[in-house]
Amino acid sequence: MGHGGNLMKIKKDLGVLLAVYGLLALLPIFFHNNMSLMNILIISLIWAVVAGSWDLIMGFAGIFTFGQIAFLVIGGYSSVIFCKLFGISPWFGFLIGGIVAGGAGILVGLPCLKLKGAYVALVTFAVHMILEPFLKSDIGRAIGTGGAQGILTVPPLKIGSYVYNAMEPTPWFYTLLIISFIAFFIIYKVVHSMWGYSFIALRDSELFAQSVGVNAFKYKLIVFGISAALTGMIGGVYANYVGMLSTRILGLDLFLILMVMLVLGGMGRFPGALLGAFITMFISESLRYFDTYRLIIFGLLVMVLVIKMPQGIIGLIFPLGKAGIIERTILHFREKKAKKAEMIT
Amino acid sequence: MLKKALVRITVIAALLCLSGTGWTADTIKIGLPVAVTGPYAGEGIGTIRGIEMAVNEINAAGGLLGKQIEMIKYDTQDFAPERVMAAADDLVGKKKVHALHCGWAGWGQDVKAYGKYNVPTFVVNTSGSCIEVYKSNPKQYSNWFQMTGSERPFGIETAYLMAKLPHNYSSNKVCIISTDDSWGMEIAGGIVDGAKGAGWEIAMKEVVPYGTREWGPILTKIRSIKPAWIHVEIVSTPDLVTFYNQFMENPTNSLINFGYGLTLADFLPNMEGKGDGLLGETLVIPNPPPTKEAGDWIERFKKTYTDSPAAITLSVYTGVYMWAEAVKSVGKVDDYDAINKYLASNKFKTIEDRVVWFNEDHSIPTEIWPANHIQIQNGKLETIYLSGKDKKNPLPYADKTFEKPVWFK
Amino acid sequence: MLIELIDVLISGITNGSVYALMAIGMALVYGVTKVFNFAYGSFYSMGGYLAFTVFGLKFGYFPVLIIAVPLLFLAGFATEVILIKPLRHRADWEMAAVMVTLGLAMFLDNTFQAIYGPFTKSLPALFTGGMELGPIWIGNQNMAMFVISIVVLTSFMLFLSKTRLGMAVEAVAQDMDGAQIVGIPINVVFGVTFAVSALLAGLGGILLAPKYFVSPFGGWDILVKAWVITALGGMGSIRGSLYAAFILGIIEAMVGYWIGFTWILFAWFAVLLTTLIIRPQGLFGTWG
Amino acid sequence: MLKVNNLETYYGELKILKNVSFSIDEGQLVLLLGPNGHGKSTFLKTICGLVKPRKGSVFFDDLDITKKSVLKIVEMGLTYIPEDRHLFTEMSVRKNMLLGAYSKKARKREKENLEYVFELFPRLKERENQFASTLSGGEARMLAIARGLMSDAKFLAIDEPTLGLSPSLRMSVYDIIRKVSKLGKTVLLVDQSIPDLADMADKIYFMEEGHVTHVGKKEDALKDDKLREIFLGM
Repeated sequence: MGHGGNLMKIKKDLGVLLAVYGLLALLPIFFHNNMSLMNILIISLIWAVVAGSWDLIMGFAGIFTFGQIAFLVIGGYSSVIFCKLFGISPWFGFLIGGIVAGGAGILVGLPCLKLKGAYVALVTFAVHMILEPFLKSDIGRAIGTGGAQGILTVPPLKIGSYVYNAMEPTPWFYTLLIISFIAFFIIYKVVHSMWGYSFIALRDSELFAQSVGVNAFKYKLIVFGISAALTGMIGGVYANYVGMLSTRILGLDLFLILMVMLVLGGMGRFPGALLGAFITMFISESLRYFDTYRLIIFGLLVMVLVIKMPQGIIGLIFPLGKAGIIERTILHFREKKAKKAEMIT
Repeated sequence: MLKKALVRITVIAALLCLSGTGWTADTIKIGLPVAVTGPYAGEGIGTIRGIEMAVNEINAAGGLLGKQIEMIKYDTQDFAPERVMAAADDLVGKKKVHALHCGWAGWGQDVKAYGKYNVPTFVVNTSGSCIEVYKSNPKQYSNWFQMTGSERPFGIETAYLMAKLPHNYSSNKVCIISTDDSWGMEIAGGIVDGAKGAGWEIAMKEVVPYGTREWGPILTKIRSIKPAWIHVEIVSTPDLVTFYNQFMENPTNSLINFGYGLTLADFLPNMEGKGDGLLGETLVIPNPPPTKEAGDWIERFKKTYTDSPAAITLSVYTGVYMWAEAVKSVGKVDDYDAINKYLASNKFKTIEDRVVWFNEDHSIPTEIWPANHIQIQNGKLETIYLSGKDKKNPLPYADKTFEKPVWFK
Repeated sequence: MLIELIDVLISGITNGSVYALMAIGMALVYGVTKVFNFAYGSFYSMGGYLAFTVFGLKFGYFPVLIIAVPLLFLAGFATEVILIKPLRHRADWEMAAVMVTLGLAMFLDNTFQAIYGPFTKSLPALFTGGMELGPIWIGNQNMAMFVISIVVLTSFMLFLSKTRLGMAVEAVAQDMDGAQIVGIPINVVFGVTFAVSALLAGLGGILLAPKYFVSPFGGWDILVKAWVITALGGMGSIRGSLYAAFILGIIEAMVGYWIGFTWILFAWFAVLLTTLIIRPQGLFGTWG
Repeated sequence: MLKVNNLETYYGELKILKNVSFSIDEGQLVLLLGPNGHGKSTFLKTICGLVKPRKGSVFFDDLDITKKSVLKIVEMGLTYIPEDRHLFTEMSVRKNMLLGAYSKKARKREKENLEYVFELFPRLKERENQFASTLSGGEARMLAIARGLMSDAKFLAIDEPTLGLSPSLRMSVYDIIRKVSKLGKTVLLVDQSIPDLADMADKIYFMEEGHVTHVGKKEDALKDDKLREIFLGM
């Protein structure tokens, strides 16, 4: 175990990520004519980024936030509004969406620093809840949210002279593949950096983390910022792909399904969120003909999975054994501390 | 270890990809992207029943072009844009349905999603937003058919009707309460527009979120204003019934109009016989039915489903017949452009013996589909007025007349 | 002006009594078991539907209580034993508990919809009529709600502070290890707490069904409101939730009257956030 | 009375107790000494059931209690008094003590015990109706012991009861333990250095890095140079 183990793990995580993306990249060769499947794949890629950045803050950093969809909406709206106001390319819009949402994430993170557990969930959920009346209000209308109606037209995405359109899903798919890969690569880098270890240390024991010199304040804000920024960026992409935005996305449905993605994929298990997103979408679509019973089955599934499969789908592929990631991280820090001590003496 | 994992990933992926393949039977397929779970499931049931009734009748009479019609449902849940897109891709792209009958389908995202294809698509939206999206690219969305016009004229006509009622108003003050979605806001806007011409004074205009159950502060205001007319436009039964119950604790001499809410499927059952004198507007068949055919239709519906038809039920039912007529005339179920063209350029007869047609914005304007002004009398919905040729001049209908509400002192 | 102010205050107090009833079960279950129960609203709906079903048999309200009380108690107890207990040994059990109760909420709400359909159901009023005090009118239903919520909450607080079992429940809430050491059967306390919480939520549903109606997803509104109330009061503090319920009820009435109904939730969260910034543990909460 | 064989306890992957064997007879006072963080508290938590061992067994009154719940173990008469107290801070001193007598057996003798314990701790009698959170450090420690005594246990496992107390307070705490021991209760006392009541001890165990490194009387310990250095500072 120890450093060698960690290195192995890093290689393995990157390997899984590359393998999944490699497989995904092949799919359009077989299915490019299947609009329905391509659409599900594209949406899965979008939700995967949201779930992945949510997992970064909730699964890895252990901060119990419910504000992820709020950041998605903030990113989406600011991306579209900026594009419409200044006539900039949607590509920049995505960046702006990420920056605005990241800023919002840090702002929301500030009051959360002093709070614990379910309180953080509540404060972040509060952002989610008050976003809707705000976007629908006269203030919202004034900044261009379109009020209750929402934004009905979004400037189209172009690359060179090619204009992305709904009839051709393959370019969308590859674009999203690249964007989501970048997002997941960032998440991967963060998880396996000193930041990432600090997050995990903070999650498992704040006292312990502080004893090895992790600044809780700083890292919590950073994780809020990164997670919100990635989500906000993909919010812009989402708005562009579906071609419109309204506050209805703040409803309960998306919130629930994202949670299911996290549980299914495996919380705090990179890249569980990515797998979780695809599997959840496929289960959801294949259960669709059960009408009302679909969500009953879904609910049951969630309960069984949480209890019987605590590591999610990724735990099936890579069982963690008895040593959880928690212990590994503690060991990692123990070793570091020991080395430091050795160097001093 | 990595190899093993790769194998496992592939197996899982392969299993997932083995989801359903298409249908091959020789039937005509229609897609029903309708919400059957979540907050819109109530309207969804009314929609499915209307389509089902029409399809069963056509099938029993030998089918369409000699083929049976098969319905394929898709649960659109909350009408999130990506979900509506998925519905379109699944039903049209994958299942290759020959038409879509949707009922209430959204606020504009539906135009884009279904307009991507060219199979005829019928919606009952009453949505200005959809018309706006349609107008942005009429060629692309030529398969889009909206069974009603925009919301605003309802509000305008309501303001004129209320002024016309044979009732001694104590003042000309009106209080408007609506939800913060585009339906509520547009109707409220229409009333404000109509109020100017009809001589009303807007004494209060409140916007409330869905799920409001405690009306104390608003009722306090109403009691100090003592308006002649209170209009509440909320498409949600519990919100309306709680308003009524709390209003009745200490009522003022005001008429109350619940707009579309009066015909929600669960509204009357939850009023439990109360509410005589409440007014409303909708598109259901007037009572008594104007034709024998319409009367029979209602009887058939009640027999099959033991419920009264909702406003949306007749619209979707009519939509199926309009589409069937177009298919018959074209002679082919998959010549979509010809069918769409036929639908856009012809007039159709309804069971109410009315002639309807799609405007240049592919909607049937409210002028053609006249609004039906109803009042609860003896626990039942009775039509008292029907809109005439002119929005400003609704005409008395049949022998029922306006009655003074029970709460008047 | 004065009369209107009194009117607004009366509706604020009416709101408050309803909210107090909604929130008490959540304060209890969070305080004692530290589980944030996402299915709380579903138990509320369950109460409403049970009442609707039993009442439909035309025996009046009394059989409703006889049938609903044990059923709700059992449902809550089973939830703890089947869903929460297996998670307790995990490092991330608090989050796992949220997920599992979320699954339960999805399951229950959609089961209600499958059984009863999406339409709203109603029950006849328990109390009708009212009192006229000059220009002010107070409904009997509102008065009853106020009295019931005060009686339920104070008797509950008495139970916690005066009886041995109540003390044990509070001991578990304050120090789980300490409670184990002195020989309090914490598994029983957890189970009973969950059961009582489900019972209280369900009774709230039964009591409020005639006023607010029953619908498959009606519980989510209750969940969010109960959550804000308990957080403001201090998670786990019953007394805190009582005060918070009335504070928020009155804020709701005032904001509704002077600013607008769409800003009520906004105002609630603003008050909550300000409070939490000054007192991160809520009005009456303590860390632990 | 208590017999522990080859106990191994883990926290996650970390092995805390390594092959620990231990025994104590009825009525004895036994000390368990060792530096901070070397597994003494874990040992106490394991015997009282708060932590489950991965290997080994614990017998109490000749009954295997290795897999028994804390509740069962308390009912059998083994009470653990933790170093970090675990008091019910938002309750009065009196209620804390009453809760100490929660088990069925203790409930029968609640009144007698309450009188007797208040006699032992007159300070707590004075503060009877105050919240536990308002007590000073020394008083809180006394309350933890008092609450433990209320359980009417025949075996008390006390974890560092004098940590952070002033010398005079420390003396009085040891006095009380002495009294309790003289009453015939079996006491297992954990401490970092050799306490003043070491003379009374029937046996002293030393624990380092999860191992028991030495067993014997005080005199034996004093003979060992290393132990003398570590625990007595001599």
